[in-house]
Amino acid sequence: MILRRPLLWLILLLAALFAWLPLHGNNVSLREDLILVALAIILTSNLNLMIGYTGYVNFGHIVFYGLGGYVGVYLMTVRGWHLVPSAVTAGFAVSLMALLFGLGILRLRGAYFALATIGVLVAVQSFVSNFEPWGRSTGMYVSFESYAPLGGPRHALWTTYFLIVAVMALSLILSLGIKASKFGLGLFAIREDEDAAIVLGVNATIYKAIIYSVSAFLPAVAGTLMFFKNGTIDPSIAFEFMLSLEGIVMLMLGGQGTVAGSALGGGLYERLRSYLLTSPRLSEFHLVIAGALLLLVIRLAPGGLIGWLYRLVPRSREVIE
Amino acid sequence: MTALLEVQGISKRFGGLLAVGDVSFNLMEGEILGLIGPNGAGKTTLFNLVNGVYKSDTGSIIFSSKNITRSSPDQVVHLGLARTHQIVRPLNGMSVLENVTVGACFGREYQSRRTARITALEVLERVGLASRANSPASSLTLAGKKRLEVARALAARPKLLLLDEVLAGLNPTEIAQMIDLVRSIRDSGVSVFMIEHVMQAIMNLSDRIVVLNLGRKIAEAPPREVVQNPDVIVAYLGSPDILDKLRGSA
Amino acid sequence: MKRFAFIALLLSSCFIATAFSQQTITLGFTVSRTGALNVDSVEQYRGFELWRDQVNAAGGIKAGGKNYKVQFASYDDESNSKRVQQLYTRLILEDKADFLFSPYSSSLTATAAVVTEQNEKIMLTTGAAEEKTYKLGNQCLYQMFAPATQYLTVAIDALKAKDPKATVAFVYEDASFSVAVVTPAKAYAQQQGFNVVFSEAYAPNTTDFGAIIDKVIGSKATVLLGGGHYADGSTLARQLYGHKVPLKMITLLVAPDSPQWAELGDAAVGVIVPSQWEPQSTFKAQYGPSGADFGKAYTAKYNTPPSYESAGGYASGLILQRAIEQAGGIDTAKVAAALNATDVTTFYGRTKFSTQPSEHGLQVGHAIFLAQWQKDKSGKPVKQVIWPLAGKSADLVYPIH
Amino acid sequence: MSGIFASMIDGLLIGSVYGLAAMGLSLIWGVMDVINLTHGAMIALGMFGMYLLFNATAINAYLLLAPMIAGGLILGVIIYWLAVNWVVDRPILMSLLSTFAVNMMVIGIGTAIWSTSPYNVDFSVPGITVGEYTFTGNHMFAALSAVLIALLLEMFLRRTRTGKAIRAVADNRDAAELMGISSTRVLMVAFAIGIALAVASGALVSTLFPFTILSGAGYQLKSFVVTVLAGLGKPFGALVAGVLLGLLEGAVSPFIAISWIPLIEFGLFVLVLIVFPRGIFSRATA
Repeated sequence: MILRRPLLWLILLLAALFAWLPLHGNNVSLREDLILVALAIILTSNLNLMIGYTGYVNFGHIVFYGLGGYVGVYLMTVRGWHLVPSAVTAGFAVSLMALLFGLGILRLRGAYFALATIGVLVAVQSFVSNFEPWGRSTGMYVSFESYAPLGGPRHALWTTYFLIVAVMALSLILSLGIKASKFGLGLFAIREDEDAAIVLGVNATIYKAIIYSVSAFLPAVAGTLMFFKNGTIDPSIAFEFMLSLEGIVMLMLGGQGTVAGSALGGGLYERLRSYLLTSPRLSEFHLVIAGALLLLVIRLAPGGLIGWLYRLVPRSREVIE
Repeated sequence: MTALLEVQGISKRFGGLLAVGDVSFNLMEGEILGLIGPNGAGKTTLFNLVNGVYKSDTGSIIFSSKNITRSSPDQVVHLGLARTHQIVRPLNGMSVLENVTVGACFGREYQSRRTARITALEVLERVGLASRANSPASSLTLAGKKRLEVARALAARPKLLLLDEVLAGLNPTEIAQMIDLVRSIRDSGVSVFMIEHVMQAIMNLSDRIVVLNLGRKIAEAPPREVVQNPDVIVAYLGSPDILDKLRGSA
Repeated sequence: MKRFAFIALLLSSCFIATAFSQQTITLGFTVSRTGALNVDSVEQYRGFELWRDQVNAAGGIKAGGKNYKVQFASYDDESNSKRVQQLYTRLILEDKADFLFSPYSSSLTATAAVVTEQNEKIMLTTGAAEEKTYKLGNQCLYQMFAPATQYLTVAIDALKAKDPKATVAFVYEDASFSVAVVTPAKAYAQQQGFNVVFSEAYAPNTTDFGAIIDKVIGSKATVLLGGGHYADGSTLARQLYGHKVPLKMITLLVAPDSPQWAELGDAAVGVIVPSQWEPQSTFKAQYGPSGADFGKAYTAKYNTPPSYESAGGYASGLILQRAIEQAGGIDTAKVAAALNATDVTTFYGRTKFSTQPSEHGLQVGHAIFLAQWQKDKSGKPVKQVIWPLAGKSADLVYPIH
Repeated sequence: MSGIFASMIDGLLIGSVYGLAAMGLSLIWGVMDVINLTHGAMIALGMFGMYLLFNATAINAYLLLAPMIAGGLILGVIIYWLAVNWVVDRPILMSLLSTFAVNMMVIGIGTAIWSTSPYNVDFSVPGITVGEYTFTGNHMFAALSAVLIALLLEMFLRRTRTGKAIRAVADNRDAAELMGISSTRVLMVAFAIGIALAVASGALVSTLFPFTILSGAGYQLKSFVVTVLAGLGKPFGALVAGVLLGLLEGAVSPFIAISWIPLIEFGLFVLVLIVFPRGIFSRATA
């Protein structure tokens, strides 16, 4: 049972801390820092479902986040929907789209799949940049009226924050749930040796398409929430290739294939990046430092921080999944 | 006895090369059927056709009275036809137990993960790997990995097991143990179709033997008849009187 | 021991800083030190910086019997809106900024506004010309630039006076600002009887204009209007020149205003830019330095003449300074009231903000004029004001060659 | 002369530069199974290298290609030992990440030095005017240089001992090692050549368009498209595919807004990957 797994309680504790810390003393600055950490964890843990669980390197993961943002912001500003239904609809719409894309490009393996995901990202970005209803390259603005149903901008941003924290918790619980499930076992088998897995009875085509689609859902929901909060959305911020790559860096840093690793990697990297950017002396070198760090991690601890912990304390494997 | 597997006129061509040509045979319930032939005779290709890795260009395959000619390997497993690989393919990043659990989870009974774990433990006990259940699969010896292949296939609760050279690369003691294992599998009611190069073993184990050469079936008979079949001798040794010639020159 | 002394020194310096902090006001903003907006944004920043240094050299802003020294808190936004909210929140809450300047560009400003509005912080915007931002319901934004609609309509007026039969092509960056400029301009051109023969937007990071240029040639257009920001505008001009496109008039947004434009050499000559301000403008300043003094000080400090972004940056400081003086302190409500009441001419021209709730903060006093790069007697490219005719420093050269 | 011809000639000229850029990626990928994510950064370094060299020497920019290529080879050897040697034969994710890490460092250092402002190499060769259309001398020289470098590489791969060894390793590394070819040395040389090609193509682009330290990324993406169209490890095929891509751009651009071109290119890219995973120039094998 999932309830008996210590990590579940750690995740809930983490979410509670995220919710409580900035609320306590109305620390908006902390909230703004934490919302980016939460976003990093959402993106990383869902990416982990593809890379860590299934062994498929998705370079274009950010496309789910961006499309989710577009669908959600469109529903809110043009159709006048509320935030939560918009976000959930965006999640389903993007998941469905991912399922269709997935059935096509998941016939590819290894590096070819990785490249196809870049192709999908650029093609989608280019499509959106030309798509009139979504404002082409200019994108869309969220009018202040959209904040009204949530009690004005100040209230709306807090609501968005709590929703993002909830999505973060859901992402981690989803990862945890899949890991212990039969579905997850099938994915791990695919990761280790897809042909052998098929011969053992795993329907790899369907499994891959499903996980690709599932890994799109929560990032798309987060996309709606984040761009609603951002106030604007345009193709260059919605489909930033760099962010997609950073997702992979975060995952490697924490330890791919593990739930705790995706959270740890996402959180640490985002804090480091924020710190470097706002530190006057180091801000010019944040990329250099992040790059050197990545090189060191994959060279010295290819399993990431969690992999390193497993080696140090083998028993930790049972608690920190 | 009824036929569990009926193979009718199947072929596979790769480019200009005929790997398997118009092969037909039946496998009876409860039987151990051997498959032999020189290197490149198309034995593994035949296995791949039977379990759906390749799709046959012609003919049909009926398993347990279902037509599986166009089925994919995972569908075939659900019907109760499991196999092992000639070159072992353990899921290296997972433990021995997890490897076998995969077999049980996605096998004929499509067990839940919890039941599959219990099945897997039983099967490991049976193949003698219970003590290694929690070791990484990559840490096993070759003999251990061969057992793991068999265990994973067995965990699927198959009606028919395809064994692709499970004895190759093992030392005499390990071969003896594996032969006992195969017998016990058959005795538990699972039919076996096996490719083997170790002649003594396959002659001992098989009820009947199918012989392939250059993709075509050249014989199908009990072991004793097969060794005396002139076509088989030619296929293996080049010409019927080669043995005499060798003796003469020695 | 040494280390202790150091820490003690550090602590005491912090203490001293807090003791004086009542006499200091902090202005917060982000600068695009990296990314696509880098050139324009840094020029704007230099305007802020020159203003700050001059104010502090004069003893600070004098209001309500106190002297306020000005200090900045600023971060790099990487020309990307992802971190803008995080950084503006940090500016407001951690750095305790009293007032804010906007990031460069309309879209970054709109993102920052979500945060500044809910904290009820005044933000003066420069380089955020698009009207939409002020019509989203914001109440604490004050726009220093003349709004986007004016940029090219002015150029069409100038063209009408010279060659009403010209055929017009619009080639522009597909970005908030340029789309906001071109959309009304296109309608205005047709209304003025011009034949618009070609119109296409290009992606913001375009460097190869070959295909578009071939299409412009094919369309037989004689006048090209458009552009976007510095990087794309300078490239477009260079390639139009390289391909010897037979155009009689080229008007590009933003880019040709930068002093760097002269580096284009012959490709620079003849290009017209709609400008918020030019060094030749001769507004009689009711407040602050004259245009000549500003230009001189700026050139002395940075070794390059100011662009209108720099002037806009400086003027933002000036308008804020005046509002603080009139409010007699830094109380947000009082300064906002002073800003709402502002109607003043500085070296930068007239500044007046709309106070209608539907478009609060929109600039209604300032106007655009046109400048053209022409060769001076020694053959060096220089910028001349050519429109409005009343304020011109030279005649429009038409056609270019 | 009608617009579409002019546009296709422009496409042909720029396409050969895309092709040259892709050759480097294709060679490295084909020989050692490493997708080199430093590719874009190396193209950018080529641009800035040309800028610095040209400003220092003020001689014909196309003559400066020779020292640029030499510099690229040295750079390639350094990066090989820094980030590539130890990921050969490891899972694909490892090589992707280690080259990406180098990419981040190069871009980071580049940003610190040059910020992200645009730079230009102020060198122009008079062009040829046909009717209303002018083809710049720079485009023609760049295309010519690209084809020349490609031919030299092809000759190197076919005629020299090292070249043959590279092809042997690309074909079957284990067999090549059994035949006594030291694969580490061969891989290093191949990697260095790949980087030198990226640097050379960056240097050529810098004479055509303005550039920033981030400009390499766009050419890297184009290189992926070209490499996949050509099939892996076929450097000369990459040149041909690059030219074809340029021609395609030239042929469609008169009829649609150019902002749709990336959608067409990358849509095509994904389709080709799915339908012909080994490249359209390879014969299908089972």
